[in-house]
Amino acid sequence: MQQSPAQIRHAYTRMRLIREFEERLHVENPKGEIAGFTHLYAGQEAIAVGICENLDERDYIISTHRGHGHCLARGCDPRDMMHEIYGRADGLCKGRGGSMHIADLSKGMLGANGIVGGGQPIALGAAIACALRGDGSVSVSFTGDGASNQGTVFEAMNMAVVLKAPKVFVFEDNGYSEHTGASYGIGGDLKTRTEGFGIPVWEADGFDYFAVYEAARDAIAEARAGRGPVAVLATATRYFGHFEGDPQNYRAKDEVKRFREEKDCLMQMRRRVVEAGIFSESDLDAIDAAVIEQIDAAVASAREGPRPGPEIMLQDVYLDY
Amino acid sequence: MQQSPAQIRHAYTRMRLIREFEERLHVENPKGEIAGFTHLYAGQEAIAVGICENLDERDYIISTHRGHGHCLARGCDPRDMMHEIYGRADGLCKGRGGSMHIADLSKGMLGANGIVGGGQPIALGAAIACALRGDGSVSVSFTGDGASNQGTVFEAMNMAVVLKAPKVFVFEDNGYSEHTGASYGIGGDLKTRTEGFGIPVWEADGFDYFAVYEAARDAIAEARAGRGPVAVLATATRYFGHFEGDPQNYRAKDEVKRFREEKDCLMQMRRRVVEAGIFSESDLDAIDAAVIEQIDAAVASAREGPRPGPEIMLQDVYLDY
Amino acid sequence: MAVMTMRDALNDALHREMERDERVIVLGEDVSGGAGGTSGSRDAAGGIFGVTKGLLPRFGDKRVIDTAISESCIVGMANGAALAGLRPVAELMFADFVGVSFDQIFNQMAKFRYMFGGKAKTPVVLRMSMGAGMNAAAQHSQVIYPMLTMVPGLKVVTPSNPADAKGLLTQAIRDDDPVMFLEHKALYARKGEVPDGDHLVPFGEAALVREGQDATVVAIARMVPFAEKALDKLEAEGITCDLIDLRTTSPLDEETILESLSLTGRLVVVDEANPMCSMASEIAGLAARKGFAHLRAPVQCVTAPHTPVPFARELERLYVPGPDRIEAAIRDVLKEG
Amino acid sequence: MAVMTMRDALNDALHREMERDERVIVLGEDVSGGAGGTSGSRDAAGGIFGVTKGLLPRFGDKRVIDTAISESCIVGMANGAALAGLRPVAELMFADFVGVSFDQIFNQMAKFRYMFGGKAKTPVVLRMSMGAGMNAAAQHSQVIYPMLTMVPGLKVVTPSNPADAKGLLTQAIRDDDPVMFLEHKALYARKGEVPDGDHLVPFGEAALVREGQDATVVAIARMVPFAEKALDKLEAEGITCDLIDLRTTSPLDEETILESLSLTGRLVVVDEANPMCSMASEIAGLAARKGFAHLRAPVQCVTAPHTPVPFARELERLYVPGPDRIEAAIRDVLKEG
Ligand SMILES: Cc1ncc(C[n+]2csc(CCOP(=O)(O)OP(=O)(O)O)c2C)c(N)n1
Ligand SMILES: Cc1ncc(C[n+]2csc(CCOP(=O)(O)OP(=O)(O)O)c2C)c(N)n1
Ligand SMILES: [Mg+2]
Ligand SMILES: [Mg+2]
Repeated sequence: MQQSPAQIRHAYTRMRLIREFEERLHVENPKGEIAGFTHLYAGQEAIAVGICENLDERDYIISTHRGHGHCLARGCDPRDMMHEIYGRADGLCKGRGGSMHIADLSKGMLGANGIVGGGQPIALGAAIACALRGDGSVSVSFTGDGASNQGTVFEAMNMAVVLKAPKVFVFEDNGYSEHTGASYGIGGDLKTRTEGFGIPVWEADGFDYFAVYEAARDAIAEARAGRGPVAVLATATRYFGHFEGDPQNYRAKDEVKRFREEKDCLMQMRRRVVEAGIFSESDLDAIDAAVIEQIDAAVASAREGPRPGPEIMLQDVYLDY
Repeated sequence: MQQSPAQIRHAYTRMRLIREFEERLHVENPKGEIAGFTHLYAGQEAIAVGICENLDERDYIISTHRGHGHCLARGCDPRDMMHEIYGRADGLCKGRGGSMHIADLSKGMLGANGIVGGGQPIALGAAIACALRGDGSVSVSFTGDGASNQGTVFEAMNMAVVLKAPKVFVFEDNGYSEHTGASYGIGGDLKTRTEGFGIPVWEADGFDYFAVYEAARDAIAEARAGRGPVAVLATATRYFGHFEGDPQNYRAKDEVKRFREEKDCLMQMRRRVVEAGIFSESDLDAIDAAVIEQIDAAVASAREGPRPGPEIMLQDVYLDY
Repeated sequence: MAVMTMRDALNDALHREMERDERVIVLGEDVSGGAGGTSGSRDAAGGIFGVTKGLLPRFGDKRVIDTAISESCIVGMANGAALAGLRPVAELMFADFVGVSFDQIFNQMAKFRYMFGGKAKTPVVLRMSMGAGMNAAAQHSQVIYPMLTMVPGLKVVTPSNPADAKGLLTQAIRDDDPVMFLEHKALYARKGEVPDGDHLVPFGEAALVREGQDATVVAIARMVPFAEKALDKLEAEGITCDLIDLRTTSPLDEETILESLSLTGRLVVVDEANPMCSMASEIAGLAARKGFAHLRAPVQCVTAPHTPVPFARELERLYVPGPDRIEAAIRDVLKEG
Repeated sequence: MAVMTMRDALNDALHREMERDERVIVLGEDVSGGAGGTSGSRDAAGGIFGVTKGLLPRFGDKRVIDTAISESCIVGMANGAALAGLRPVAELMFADFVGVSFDQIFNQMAKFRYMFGGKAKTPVVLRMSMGAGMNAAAQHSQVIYPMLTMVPGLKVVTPSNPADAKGLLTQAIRDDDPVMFLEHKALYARKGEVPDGDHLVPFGEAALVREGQDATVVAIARMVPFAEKALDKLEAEGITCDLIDLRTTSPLDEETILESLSLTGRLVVVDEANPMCSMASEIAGLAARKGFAHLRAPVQCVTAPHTPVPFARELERLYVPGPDRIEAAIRDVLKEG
């Protein structure tokens, strides 16, 4: 644990924020006020945060359909996100995007993406911009185990190597691609397959924030130094269904329960931080309480947020037409 | 050389047929009677023939934009092909397809394909049909070094492993992808990258018919036995430009000359067959002469072939509409 | 006749055709579901909308093939399997995913037969869910039939009710040409009477859903029940229209449209697509080319705006052409001429 | 003014804009060429049609980027580079290759700005060669502007001559929205006067190439010179027409078309696309919707048939709408009403 207490507090807070955001959406969703598909990130917090704690302003990330965690880890405003998920006119995307399309260009967050595999070539393009600026910045794409089989992801890996681009491929193996186990769809294994393209891979336990942070730190340092693309491969699980409403027939009944009890990333982080004497249980409880308050406020304001009207439907197709 | 004289004669004849077909097109092309893009296969004959000599009627192949060699190796009629290349109403595809779209379904030849990377998923579909029939048949796709970077090719490799399909990936590294060297566009190397998907790779010198034949024999036996997809990686060169008319500015002046003089597949095959006492020089000369006569006849008849009219333009969009 | 949902009618057609012809196979992401999962179930999904439910237990995993997320490969495999003698029914979960598989649709399956001199047969059915109605936002809500209809070599099917869904899917599977089969996701739960046993609806024959005097209304998929709603209201005032459900956009039943137009002289086209180069444009153009002699008023097109599909409930509702806009267009078409 | 080919006019615009704005980058297969080759040249191709010739020696390989054959990645990279502040000009050698990259066009670049609440800017130019004329057969000869025109968020440009090519490409590069730039391959060698220095042609303003009395002829890209040929012949007989070169199909200059139609009362649309959901359909539909009051005869659409593009010279010549068919359509439109 070479991180400062301030850094650790920051990371813990972000992870808790994601967790509470998602747990709360899981509670709110069945009430019928939230439209569309909602894919929750709970269980994988250590990955998004372990990666993003290594990034700074100049860097870019691009996310997936399961984007809340990446957005929050990158510093998007949870209130604005909540308004977006509720489809409000003052949401991060004016209610036009919803859960699957949250983006915040001002934070180098190039968007969640409803097309599996859509983001990787886009992130590579941002990496090219980083290389051209020559300021040591990097571009990160998040890719699920299922997404890793999409042709665009392979193309992006290949081209990143060809162009020696400062591109960070984060593979999140959460065991499932919708209703299908990760092991079914992947030919070879993620690590060997990635290395086959000439991309070095750092593996990390995706439940362990410090492991992800350190793997990412080392990997990203390579990319920043101009030594070409790198990959981080982290394994975890998702605590909820593929989308809210998924009956999860493909999953053993107690699977999630065991992960929650034995491996949960927040539980592990708390234990290690407290054992190391960096924070006390009550320090952390205070963070948790503040986060919960923040989420309460976000939900309350989102529920009352302004409904979008016809102007919002028609604007922003073009800058000028 | 475990092949019978009859087999060797067959293979040699096919290779010579491809060579003469292509050399002749190179001569005819500037005369202006042949329309469209023509991509010649000369130089790579040992690959197409080394693979196809291992196939039988039940099997499938799919080709690329550089398709003449694969078609002839698979037994398509050179006269019908020539008529097609000249755009005649009685060509293999009624003059609708041309050089880039020659297909002969009756021979399990699923078509040349103008879209780089288009064929590999299609060949995998045929492999599924093979598996369902359960008769030990296989489906072969030919893929250039350049094409190997197309997302569809990666997807097909991955899915072939997932489905344990009897699919044979033949990679032909001829050193160039249009005007760009093969080394530029490929991240990692073809062998490691393919193995990363869990596909075993047999390498062979693509100028050496026997080497390709034997690699393919062993690889295809695995696929026929139901042990999943395999790959054959063969290296050679193309003797002509990317397409007829290419000034080849990307290529050292004497590059082809050296390959022709030092490695030519027909030259090598002749030498080995004669040295082994299987055929005499004059036996082989006789084959060559017969092939040249066949090509002369094909060109002569193609030049006079019937021109297609409006009915041909309008037919065969659908079976029934 | 039994009353069932469109989902069940489609499922029934798939079961029947797989039973009838062992060359029929089904492939796509989660068409069964559960492979590699921890529950042991191999019919955990049956397609995300449940349309392929029960097929794997009945027909086995050689004929009901779960795939990785590789849509180009899914469609390409269907193409190759068809060339090799099978009759694949491939699934793209969402029609929007034609984006990642478009080459295999537009340059491959559509063109094989023509390019290959009439020797190839590519009896692929590509099923996909389309349309707005679930607030699935811009990348999961498009109706994409115009961009498929324009491609020579494809047939394009857009059922609006359970009976047609069964009859058209059966026809699609038995058809020897590539068929794009577009299932509107807001119609899966629509119920209706469905003929028992074999039921086929031929392609290129629009249905005259209602007969009337005052105008011709042409609609597609979900726009058909919406148009019916509008007509219910207008009929109370004595305004009656022919309502034509296209059922297939390619082949397009020009005769039925033109015949109706020759009687009414007025045309309203209702299309959930964006306006440019839409089916609405096509049919309005048809009227200008071949129906001009009968046309008594400007054609009215009711379409989505030239925008992506927005997410929020309020926005999606504004986006989709609904009964109110259809009603207004019919009133407009009656004003002039 | 200098007389030059369309190829050179495009090359000139690229040089000027890369010089002017260092955020402009160029990427695609063989946009320079020669990387990894044995000749040592790094400008061995300059694009397969030579349009990007000379850019790499001038601007270096950080701004002129050769890629592998991975079109989804090419377009995706352009999208990402644009989001990150660059102004990429990406090349698809052939417009037909939208097939393998369609998602990045249709679901990504076109929708970012809208989906992301107006915060994204995606100033990508996607250049591609289109059209028949080289006997390149079904997968290398399509004009694909209808399927791009229908997509909200895209602008679609179709120059017919060197001056417009320069002016429209300059505009495209300076434009903040994604632009599909379609270069007809049969026009690369077309010569014409081209303004020196900065030259911009705004989008959405069609050109009235000829003025006449008897009918309105609307044409796109290569169809413009073909229509001129037809008009040359008819003018000798005293038949004169307005000839409108659309220049951009999105935005579409409806005003110019409708104004001309209000004077002539007769409309012929010439479109190299297949007929269904084409620009011809769109404009015929426009006439039925908004030009009906002026329309005196059925609209005539001159398009390719509903078939893929055939290979043989005789067949391609039959496929492409040529001066003879345009002339016949103009004669037909004058017959009635
Ligand atoms: C191109 C495309 N294909 C399919 C889908 C449907 N889909 C959405 S998420 C998903 C599974 C993704 O699995 P993975 O990448 O492992 O991410 P996870 O859901 O586990 O976070 C699928 C198939 C899609 N959105 N886009
Ligand atoms: C999807 C697609 N992209 C690009 C092209 C243009 N193109 C045709 S052949 C070729 C190079 C192919 O190289 P390789 O696979 O090595 O085959 P070779 O030409 O060497 O036989 C390219 C880029 C194409 N036809 N299709
Ligand atoms: Mg997953
Ligand atoms: Mg090559």
